[in-house]
Amino acid sequence: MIDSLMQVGSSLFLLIGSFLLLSGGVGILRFPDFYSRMHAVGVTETFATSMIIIGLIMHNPDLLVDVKLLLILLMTLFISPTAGHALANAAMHADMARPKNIKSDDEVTSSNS
Amino acid sequence: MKDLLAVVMLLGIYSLLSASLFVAMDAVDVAFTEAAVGAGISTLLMLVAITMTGRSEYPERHKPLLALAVVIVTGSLLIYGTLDMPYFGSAEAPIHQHVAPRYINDSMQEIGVPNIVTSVLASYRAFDTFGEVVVIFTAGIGVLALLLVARRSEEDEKADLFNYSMHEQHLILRIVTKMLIPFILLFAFYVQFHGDFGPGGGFQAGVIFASAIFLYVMLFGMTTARRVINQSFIQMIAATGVLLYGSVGVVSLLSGKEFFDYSALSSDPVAGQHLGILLIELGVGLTVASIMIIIFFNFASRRGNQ
Amino acid sequence: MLIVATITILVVMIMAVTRAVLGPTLYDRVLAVNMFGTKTVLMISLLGFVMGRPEFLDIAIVYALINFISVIGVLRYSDHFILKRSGEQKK
Amino acid sequence: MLMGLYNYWVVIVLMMVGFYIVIAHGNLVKKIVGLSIFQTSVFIFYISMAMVDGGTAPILDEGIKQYSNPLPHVLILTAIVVGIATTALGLALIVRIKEAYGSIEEEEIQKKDNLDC
Amino acid sequence: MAAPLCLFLTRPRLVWFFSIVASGLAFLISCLLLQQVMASGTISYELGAWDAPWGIEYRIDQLNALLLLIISSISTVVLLAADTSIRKEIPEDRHTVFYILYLLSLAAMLGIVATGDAFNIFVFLEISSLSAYALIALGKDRHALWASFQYLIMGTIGATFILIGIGLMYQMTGTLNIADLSIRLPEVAQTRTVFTAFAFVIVGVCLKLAMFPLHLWLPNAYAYAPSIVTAFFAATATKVAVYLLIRFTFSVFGLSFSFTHLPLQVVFMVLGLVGIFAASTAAIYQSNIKHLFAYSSVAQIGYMIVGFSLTTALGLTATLLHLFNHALMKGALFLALGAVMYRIGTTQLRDFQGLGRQMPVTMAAIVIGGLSLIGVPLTVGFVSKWYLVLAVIEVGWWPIAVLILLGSLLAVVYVWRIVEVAYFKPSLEGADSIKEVPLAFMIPIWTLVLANVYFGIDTRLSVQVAQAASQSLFGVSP
Repeated sequence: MIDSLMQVGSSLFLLIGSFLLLSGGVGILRFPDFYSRMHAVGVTETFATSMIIIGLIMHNPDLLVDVKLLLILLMTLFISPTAGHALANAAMHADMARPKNIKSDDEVTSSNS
Repeated sequence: MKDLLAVVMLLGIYSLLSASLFVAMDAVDVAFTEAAVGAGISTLLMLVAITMTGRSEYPERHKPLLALAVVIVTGSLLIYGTLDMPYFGSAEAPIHQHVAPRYINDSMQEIGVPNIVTSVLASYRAFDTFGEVVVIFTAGIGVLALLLVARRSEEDEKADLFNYSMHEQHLILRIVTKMLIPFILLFAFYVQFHGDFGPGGGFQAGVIFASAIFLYVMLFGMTTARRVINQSFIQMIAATGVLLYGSVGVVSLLSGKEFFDYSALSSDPVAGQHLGILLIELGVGLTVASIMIIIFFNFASRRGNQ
Repeated sequence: MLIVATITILVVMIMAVTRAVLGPTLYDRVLAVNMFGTKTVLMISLLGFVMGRPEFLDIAIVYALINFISVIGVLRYSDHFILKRSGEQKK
Repeated sequence: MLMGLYNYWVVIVLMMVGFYIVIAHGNLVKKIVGLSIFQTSVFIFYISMAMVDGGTAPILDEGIKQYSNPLPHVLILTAIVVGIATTALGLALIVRIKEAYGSIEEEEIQKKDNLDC
Repeated sequence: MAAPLCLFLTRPRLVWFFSIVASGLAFLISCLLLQQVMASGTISYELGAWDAPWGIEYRIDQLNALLLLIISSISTVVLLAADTSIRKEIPEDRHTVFYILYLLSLAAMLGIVATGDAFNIFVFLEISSLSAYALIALGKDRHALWASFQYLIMGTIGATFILIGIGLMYQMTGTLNIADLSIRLPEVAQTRTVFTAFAFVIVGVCLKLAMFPLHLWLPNAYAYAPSIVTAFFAATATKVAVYLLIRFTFSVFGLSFSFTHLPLQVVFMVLGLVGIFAASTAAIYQSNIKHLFAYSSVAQIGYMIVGFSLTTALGLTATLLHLFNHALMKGALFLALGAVMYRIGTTQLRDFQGLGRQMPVTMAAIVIGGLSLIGVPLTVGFVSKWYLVLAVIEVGWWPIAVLILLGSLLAVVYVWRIVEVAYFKPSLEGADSIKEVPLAFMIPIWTLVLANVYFGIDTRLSVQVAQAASQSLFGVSP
C-alpha cells in the first residue's frame, strides 16, 4: 500500500517538476530581455529541481542514494540562488557602467577592437 | 561567432554534453573526469587566457577551401573505415572477446577491487597511469617555464585593492563560497578513497580539490591565496606525488619482483594489490591537485601583473 | 514517469542551448549555460535510475559543483572586461 | 547496416568539425578550442566502442552479468589527462605570444615574424 | 628502467650534475642491453607482473636496443655542454625547469622506444612532445614561441591521428600489445577498418617525423630553440619517429599487409626523393645556418624514407645506419653551432665571416660534420649512403641511385656556402675579441666528431647491429 502510494507520489512530483522545467525552458527562449529571462529561469529552476529530486527520493528505498540525493538538493538550493544573484549583480553593474542597455556581444567586440 | 567568450562557454556545454553521453554509454569514471576537467578546469583556463588576450576575433579564415578538402578527405576515409566495424553495442565484437573478459572475470580474485576501471588503471596498466601522471607533471613544469614571473609587491597591493572592491560587491557570494569550500574538499577526499568501489579515484579527486582552491582564488584574490598556499611548497607536493608513485614501483623492484608488482608490498597478494592501488591513487591525487593549482596560479598571477 | 522526465529535460536542454547560441548578451549566455548545467545534474540523476544503477550520483554532485565554479569563473573574468572598458572610457 | 554504425558517423562528423576549426581558423584560442573538440570526439569514439547492449558500468556487483568493456575507459581517462595537459600548455604559449607579438591572429603574427627575419 | 630516471627534485646547479648521472646511467644500461640482445635475442619485461596482453610490457629487440643506445648516448654527450650553453641562452630562474623538462623528454623517448604496448607509445609520445614544446619555447626571442605553437598544433593533430589509428586497431583485434597485435591483425587484414587504421597511424607518425609534405613545423622549431635543445632533438626526436614508422609498418601490420595492399612503396619513394630535393634546395637559400641545417635534416629524413621504401633487408639496414649516423652528424653540427652561438650570439650566415680564423677548432668540427652530410669517404655519411645506393641497385632501380647522388651534390652546395664564408671572407670588424669556446663545449663536440670519423672507418659495429635488427624485423614478419 505504502509502496504504491510512494510510486504515485513520486510520479506526481516528477510530473510537476517536468512541467516547471518546461515552462522555464519556454521562458528562457521566448521572453524579450535579459532580466525577464533571468526571472523565468530563477523561479522555476530551484523549485523544479526540488520537485524532481523529491520524486526520485520517493522512488528509491536505498538509504545511501537518498542521502546523496539530499546532498544534491541541498547544494542546488545553495548554489542556484547564489549563482543567480551573482549573475544579476554582474549584469546590473555592467548596466551601470554603460548607461544604455546592455550591449550585445557583437557590439562589444566591434567597439573593443 | 566572433566573441571568444561565447565560444568558450559553448565549449563548456559541449563537454558537459559529451560527459552525459559517457554516462549514457556506461563509462561513469570517464564522465566524472570529463565533467571535472573539460567543463571545469579547461573552461576556466581558457577564460583566464582570454582575459589576457582579448576576446574578439577576426572573422576571416584563410584557405577555407583547402582546409575543407583535407577535412572531407579525412572524414570520408574514416567513414570508409567504419564500414567493416562491428556494430555499435554488439557483444561479439573482438574487443569484448580478447583481453577484456579477463579483467571482468578475474580482477575480483586477483585484486579485490569492485571498480574494474580502477583495478585496470592502477594495476594491470599501472605504467600507463604512471605515464599519465608524468604527462600532467610535464605540463605543469612547462607552464611554469613559460609563465613564471617574479613577484612584484607593488602590483600585489594594487591587486589587493582591486580585490577588496570585488569583495564588497560579492558579499553573498563570499559567504556561500566559504560554506561550500570545506564541503568540496571533503567531497574530494571521499572521491579519492571511494574510488575502489564507485566511480572516482586519484585523478578526479585531485581535480575537485584543485577546483575548490580555484574558487577561493577567484573570490578572495591571488594574494590571499598565496598566503595560504605557497608556490614552492606546492611544487614540492607535485614532485612528491610523482615520487610516491614511482617509489611504489621501485619498492617492488627492490624486493625482487617486477616494477609495479604490488604483491610485493604485503604477504598476501590481494592485500598488497589493495595497498598498492591506494598508494598510487594517493600519488596521482597529490600530483594532479598540485599541478592544477600551479597552472592556475601561474595564469592568474600573470594576469595580475599585466 | 522517469522517462517522461528525462525527455522533458532533454527538450529544455535544447532550449537552453538555443539561448546560449543566440545570445545576444554575455549574461544571457551565462544564464543559459548555468541552466544547462543544472539540467545536466538532473539528467544524470535520472539516467542513473533509468539504467537501474543509481549508485553513481557522485557524478551529479560533481556536475553541480563544477557548474557553480564555472559560472563564477565566467563572471569573475568578464568583470575584468567591464572594469577595463569603463577605465578606458574615463580616460 | 546503417543503423548499426550511425553512432560512429556522428562522432566522425564531430571530429571533422573540430579538425576543420584547427586548420581553418586563424585565431589561436580558437585553434585550441578546435583541438579540444577534436580530442573530445575521439574520446566519444573510444567510449562508444566499449559499449555493450544491455551492459552496465564496469563496477562489479552481484546479479549483474553483462558489463561494458573497461579497457577503453581506462585509456580515455589517460587521454583526457593528456588533453588537458596539451590545452594548458597551448594556452600558456598563447599568453606569451600575445605578450610578444601583441596579437593572437595567425596572419598578423606571420607577418611580423617575416618582418623580423 | 627509463621510468625511475624522471624522479628528481629541484635544485639549480646540482640538477645539471644529476641529469648527467641519470643520462649516463641510461647510456650504460642501454649498452648492456644492446650487448645482451645481440647475444640472446628479444628481452621482454612485464611491468606489474601481468602477462603481456593484459599488462604492459617492455619489449626490446635489436632495433629498440640500437635506438636506446643512440638516444641515451647523444643525450649524455649533449648534456655535458649544456651547463655552459644554458647560462648564456636561458634566464637564470628557468635553469632547473630546463633540466627537468630535458630529462622528462629523454625518459619519454626511451619509453617510446622500449615499450611494447601501442597505447603506452601514445602516452610517452605526448610526454616527449609536451616537454619538447616547452623546451623550444624557452628559446631566446619571440619566434621561438610561435614556432613552438605551430609545433604544438601539428604535433597534437599527429598524436590524435595516432590515437584514432590505435583505436581502430583495438576495435578490430581487442588488444593493444604490439606482439599480440601482429599475431591477431592478419586475420582481419582484409577489412577496410584495418586499412584506415594503417592510414591514420602512418599519417600521424609522418607528422611527427616531419616527412616532406608535412615538415613545415620543423625548420622554425629547430632554428629558434635553445642550441642544446636543437642538438638533442635534431639527433633524436625524428629518429624516434622513424622508429615508430618502422615498428608499425613492419612489426605491427606486417610486411605483406603494408606493402602489397597499398601503393605505399611508390608513395614513400616519391615523397622521400621529392623531400630530398625540395629540402636541400631550400637549405641552399637559407641565411640562418640553423635553418640551413634544419632543412638538411628534412632532406636526410628523405634518405631514410627512400631506404625504408625499398622494403628489402639491405634497404632497411641502410635506413638504420643512416639513423645512427645522422644522429651523430647532426648532434655534432648543432652542438658546434651552439658553440658559435655562445661566442658570437647569432647563427646568421653573414656573421660567420672569417670565423674559420677566430674559432678554428669549432669550424673544423662543422666542416667535418658537413663533409659527413655530403657523404665523403671516411665519414659516417659515406657509409650509410653507400649502403643505400647498394640497396637501390640491388632492387635494380638505377635512376634512383643517380638521384640520390645528385641529392648529395646539393648538400655539397650548401655546405660549401658555409665554408666559403667562414674561411675565405675577411673577418668582420671587432671580431678579434672572439675566442675559442670553453673546454666544456670542446669535449662533447669533438667526441661526436671523432665518433663520426671512427664509425666512418670502422663500420663493423654499426653495420652489424643494423643488419641484425633489419633481419630480425624481416624474420618476424615473413
